[in-house]
Amino acid sequence: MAKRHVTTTVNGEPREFLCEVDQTLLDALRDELGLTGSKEGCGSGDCGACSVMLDGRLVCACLALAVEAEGREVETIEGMAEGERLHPLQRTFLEEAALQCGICTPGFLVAAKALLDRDLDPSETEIRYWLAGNLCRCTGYDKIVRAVQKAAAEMRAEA
Amino acid sequence: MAKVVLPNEVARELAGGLKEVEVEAENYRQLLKALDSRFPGMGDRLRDGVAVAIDGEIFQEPFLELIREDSEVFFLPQIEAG
Amino acid sequence: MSDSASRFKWVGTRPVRPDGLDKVTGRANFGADFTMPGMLVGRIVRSPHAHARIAGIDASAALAVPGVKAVVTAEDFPEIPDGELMVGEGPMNFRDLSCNVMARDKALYDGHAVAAVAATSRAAAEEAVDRIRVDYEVLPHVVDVLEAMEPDAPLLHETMFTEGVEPKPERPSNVASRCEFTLGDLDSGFAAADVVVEGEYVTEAVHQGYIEPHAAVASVGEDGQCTVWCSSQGQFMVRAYCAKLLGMENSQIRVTPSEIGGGFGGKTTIYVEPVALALSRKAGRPVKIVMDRDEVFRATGPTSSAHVKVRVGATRDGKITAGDAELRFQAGAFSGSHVQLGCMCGFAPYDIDNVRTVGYDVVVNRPKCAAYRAPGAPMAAFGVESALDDLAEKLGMDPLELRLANAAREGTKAAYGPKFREIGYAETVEAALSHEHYRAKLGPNQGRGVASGFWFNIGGQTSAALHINEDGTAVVVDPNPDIGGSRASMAIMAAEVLGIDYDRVRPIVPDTSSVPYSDMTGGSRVTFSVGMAVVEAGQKVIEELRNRAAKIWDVDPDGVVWENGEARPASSNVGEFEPLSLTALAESSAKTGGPISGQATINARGVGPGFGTHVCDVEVDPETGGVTVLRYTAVQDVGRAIHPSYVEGQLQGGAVQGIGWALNEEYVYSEAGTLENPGFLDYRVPVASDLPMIDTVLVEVPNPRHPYGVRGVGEVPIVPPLAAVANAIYHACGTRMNHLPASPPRLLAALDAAKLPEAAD
Amino acid sequence: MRSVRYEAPATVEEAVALLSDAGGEAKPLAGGTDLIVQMRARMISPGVIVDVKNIPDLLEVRAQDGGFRVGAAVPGAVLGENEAVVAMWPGVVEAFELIGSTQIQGRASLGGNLCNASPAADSTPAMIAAGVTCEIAGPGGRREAPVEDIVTSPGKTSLGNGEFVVSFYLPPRPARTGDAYLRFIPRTEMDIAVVGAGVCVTLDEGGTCTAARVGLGAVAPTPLLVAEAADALVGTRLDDDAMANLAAAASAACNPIDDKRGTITYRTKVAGVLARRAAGIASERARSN
Repeated sequence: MAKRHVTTTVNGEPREFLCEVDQTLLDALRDELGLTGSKEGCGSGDCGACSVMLDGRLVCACLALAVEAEGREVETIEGMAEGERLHPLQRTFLEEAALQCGICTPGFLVAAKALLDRDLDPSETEIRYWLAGNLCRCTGYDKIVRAVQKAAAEMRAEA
Repeated sequence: MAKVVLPNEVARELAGGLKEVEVEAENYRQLLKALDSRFPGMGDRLRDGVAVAIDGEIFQEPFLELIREDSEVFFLPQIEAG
Repeated sequence: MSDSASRFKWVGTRPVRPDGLDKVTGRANFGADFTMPGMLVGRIVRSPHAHARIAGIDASAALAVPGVKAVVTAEDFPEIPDGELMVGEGPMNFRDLSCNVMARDKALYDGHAVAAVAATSRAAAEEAVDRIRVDYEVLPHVVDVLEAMEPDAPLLHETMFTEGVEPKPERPSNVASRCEFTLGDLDSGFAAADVVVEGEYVTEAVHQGYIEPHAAVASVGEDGQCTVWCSSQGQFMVRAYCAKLLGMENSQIRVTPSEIGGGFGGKTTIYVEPVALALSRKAGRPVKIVMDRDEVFRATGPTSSAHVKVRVGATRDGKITAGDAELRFQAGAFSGSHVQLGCMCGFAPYDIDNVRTVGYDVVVNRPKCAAYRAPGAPMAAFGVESALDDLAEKLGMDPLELRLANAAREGTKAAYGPKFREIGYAETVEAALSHEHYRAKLGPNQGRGVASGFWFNIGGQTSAALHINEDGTAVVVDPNPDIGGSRASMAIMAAEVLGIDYDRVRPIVPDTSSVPYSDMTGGSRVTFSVGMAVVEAGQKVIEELRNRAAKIWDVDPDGVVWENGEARPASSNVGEFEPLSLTALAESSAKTGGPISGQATINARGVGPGFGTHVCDVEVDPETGGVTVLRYTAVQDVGRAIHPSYVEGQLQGGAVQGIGWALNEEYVYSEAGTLENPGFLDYRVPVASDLPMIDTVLVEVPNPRHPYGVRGVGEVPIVPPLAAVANAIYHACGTRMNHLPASPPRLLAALDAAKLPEAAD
Repeated sequence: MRSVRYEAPATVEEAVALLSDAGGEAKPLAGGTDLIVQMRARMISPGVIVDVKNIPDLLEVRAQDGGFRVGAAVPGAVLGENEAVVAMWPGVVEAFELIGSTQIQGRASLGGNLCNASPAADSTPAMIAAGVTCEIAGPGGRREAPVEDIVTSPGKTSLGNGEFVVSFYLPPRPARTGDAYLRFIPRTEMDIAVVGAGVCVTLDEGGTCTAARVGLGAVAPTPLLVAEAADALVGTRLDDDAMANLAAAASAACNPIDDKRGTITYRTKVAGVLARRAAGIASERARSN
């Protein structure tokens, strides 16, 4: 079975890779491009640990085929900081202790950024529902929600 | 004499149902020896895999812990990690 | 909150964790993130049957698949005699462990590993898995704990004769053991009671639900030297267990811990690690095995389902005179449920003269149970704390006042025997009573529940080292996988003892060859025990630093003190010297005797037990049985919080796991004994929108036998929620949920059976 | 090892050709939120994956004859951002948006939700209640069919060889008409419906119900259009008695199974509760339209 050649953009950089037709985008990111920040917690779209942006939409990378990335733009956790400068969410997650084991953290950050990119003033309920597809087993979500609220407040103040 | 409370099963099997015994010992190893000489087999039975509470403090792997004249010693299952 | 601020520079502060940056940028390496050149993909063949004799395994078709390099079965693992061996931190039956890792003769549950393959790609490995022919002779099965105890139940192990009963049974059974704990005289205790309540309480099996599946990479060299890179709660445990299962010596195996994506007790044992080693040994190449989520649910560490009977008696004025409980815990396919610990924990918060608890450890055709946060305690507490809620109602007492009136205190004889030393249980009840939450108004269909919980906490064998770098910065070598921020706590304690800045201390978690043995991360032992070792190592470093300063000043070491991170003359009698900073001493270390380092190896003593009290408000939808958690407050005696944010996080996370256990999480088995819900879709852990903020109150009753007053904090918070939620449901709708989870179908059926709350009143 | 092909045709005709040439071996890929999970779980192994997202018709939302034409591969997140559609058929959009998480919403499609043919699909009962039809392309050309005619049993549809759903037509909403969809799940998100109920009602100026449609999900082998439940409303002022009759009729229509998500008793009872609650919301909306 011949592999497919895919040309895509990942975190703003042109990237190419070879993949099986039925390989997921998550496996291609991790195994072909070495971007292991996106995690596989379930492989069925139920945990959100593999959250990435595909052409500006938040998706589970385990539920997209790698071949679908052809000609499209993918953003992952590895592209969230601008060089040395952390995204406000990355900083507030650290300040608010919004992670314990850290396995779900990349997915939460990518998902939370997608929320703040469209709404800088979400209510607690909106944050909780937006992030309902991201499972965290350690924190009970409290500090994650607070970190998102804090980042939003800071970004509102900057805006 | 330190007061020693045996586990129910050990008391039944090796001490004729006697649950509490008094033992003269300065440390845990001596205590175990004393128990073994009074109830043959008890030393082996209590050597591994049991924890002991001496005056309220639990020791998972007791060996030379000091026993006082008025100490209370309880045998317990080892506490597992979660 | 405490006096920490005034007495300590770092203890009690909330700095950013040292490993944080890697975790928010995606750089941190977890179990599945490691690769080696030439690595093969390993996959495991699993039994589709709950109980079956394995008549034969034919791997020839699998080996013919292009790219397949090795197949292993139980024959590739040495047969280990039955019986327990002391390894590391406790007794372990390695025959059971081996048979759980790879079925020998019989498959004992749906998902039980029966063979494994290694191939050059996942596709080839999966193709090979499909082509392995296993000849199963399907046997009758049993998955329910009470059914398994019946005399005519399908028997899992012909060699299992119940331990702990006299006379010794003549016939084998599924009851591995019976245990009993007694205090005082139960009959006279109940005779003295004016009021007696009793009930039967059932909980379903739940999974730890860590988000990271088990993963390991193993490489076996031609000389028999092995390396393993994996996610676990203890690299030394992995090394010792793998060595035993493969007939190796510990020195042959080097285990490097990855970052660990959650464990909660579920990663205190091994599954894929020895299989990867066996495959690598056979294939001559590194092998990586990463479980899929369904494998995690079908074949790894759930906790017991449990059946608990409780009877409690009290006088009219609310003094509990007797407590009696019988616990039947399902252990999975091999003995070893945590029923003994459940027996000890249920009544532990209370001062009761007459107590009896009896436990049964029962095997069934389900995956072998693993520890889960305060193993055994939540099910026991669900029974006792529900019964106490009934008791309070019968007595017309506030449920927290009832608990306070009977609270165990320093000197109280614990229900499991010994006297408590310094504890802070009553303080947690008082804090809950005085919390604004406890007085907040409730609306229709809303109710408030309270419950308490206890956990022993443990110490254990521990090592740590503190290396002073040439520039005066420091490395803390912390031998325990960091599951929830412990590196931050170690850096805080190291900075505190050395008197230097937190940012100048860098903690690392090393492999098994780089630091002496340490027990696992678990049982709420790490901050306590490793912290103690770090402090001791720090004191050794300080002693050395004083020696070095004494050499430089040409004075007696006794004339040098260490204060605020500097060596100073103890008094003006010693002489007039400018203080020497750690940096200065480190930079001159070549002249004064070489590198500066301290190491401590201890068996940590002086553990302080933990208690918590939770308050929960729920609303019940009487037409659908849906339950909404409106508000939740977790109060706990934490000794002293080294990094309060991560202590709060333990309380919040534990509470939410308990809420999941109470409301929607459960293992569902089909008639055929196969697991119906091996995924996060139908195994329903709480999601963010299910929950309110989880308020925490950190009560600090310091543990006087720890240099900074630490008690373990991680286990206790999962103990109270089951009953706190069930009690809240009862007060919302008048229906007592004796069977958890109180999932909507189960709750609606109970509501309908009670003919709506109005009729029940 | 079985080989799989991936094709991303640019036109409906090419897609039809690929699907019909492959016989039953081809699977259309829209959001992939069911297909990729099933492939990964090795429940299915299609010979050809026909990615329909390069076909403009499939991704379009446009006004048509007073209603809306919605491409079968339009993700929930996109439809949810379309204020005009939300204003006209809030129940349909709300049902669509209940499918899965934010992440799933970035991919999941109405076409996939319908053609996966799960009895518990959220958007299907809502579309049935709103009278939505779908355009089907196939070797014989294009045809329009009511949504309730598509699912024939769990996992099976009435689509012929080579046929696939191109778009949905949300008809113009009559005056004083409102729709709503409610489902019950054990958690607040991330579950499959245990029961789903979509209701659409039309009122006259005096507030009497002149037309109604009720769709139920997860209570039978296929999503249901329940005429008896609608009949319980028509001609009434949607008073408590009418609502009780609706609930009874909805419960009576149920033919569910016991499974890990709910019991027969539970589903039957809650179907009535949700139908009643959804009718309440739908009538509120009808009054304000």
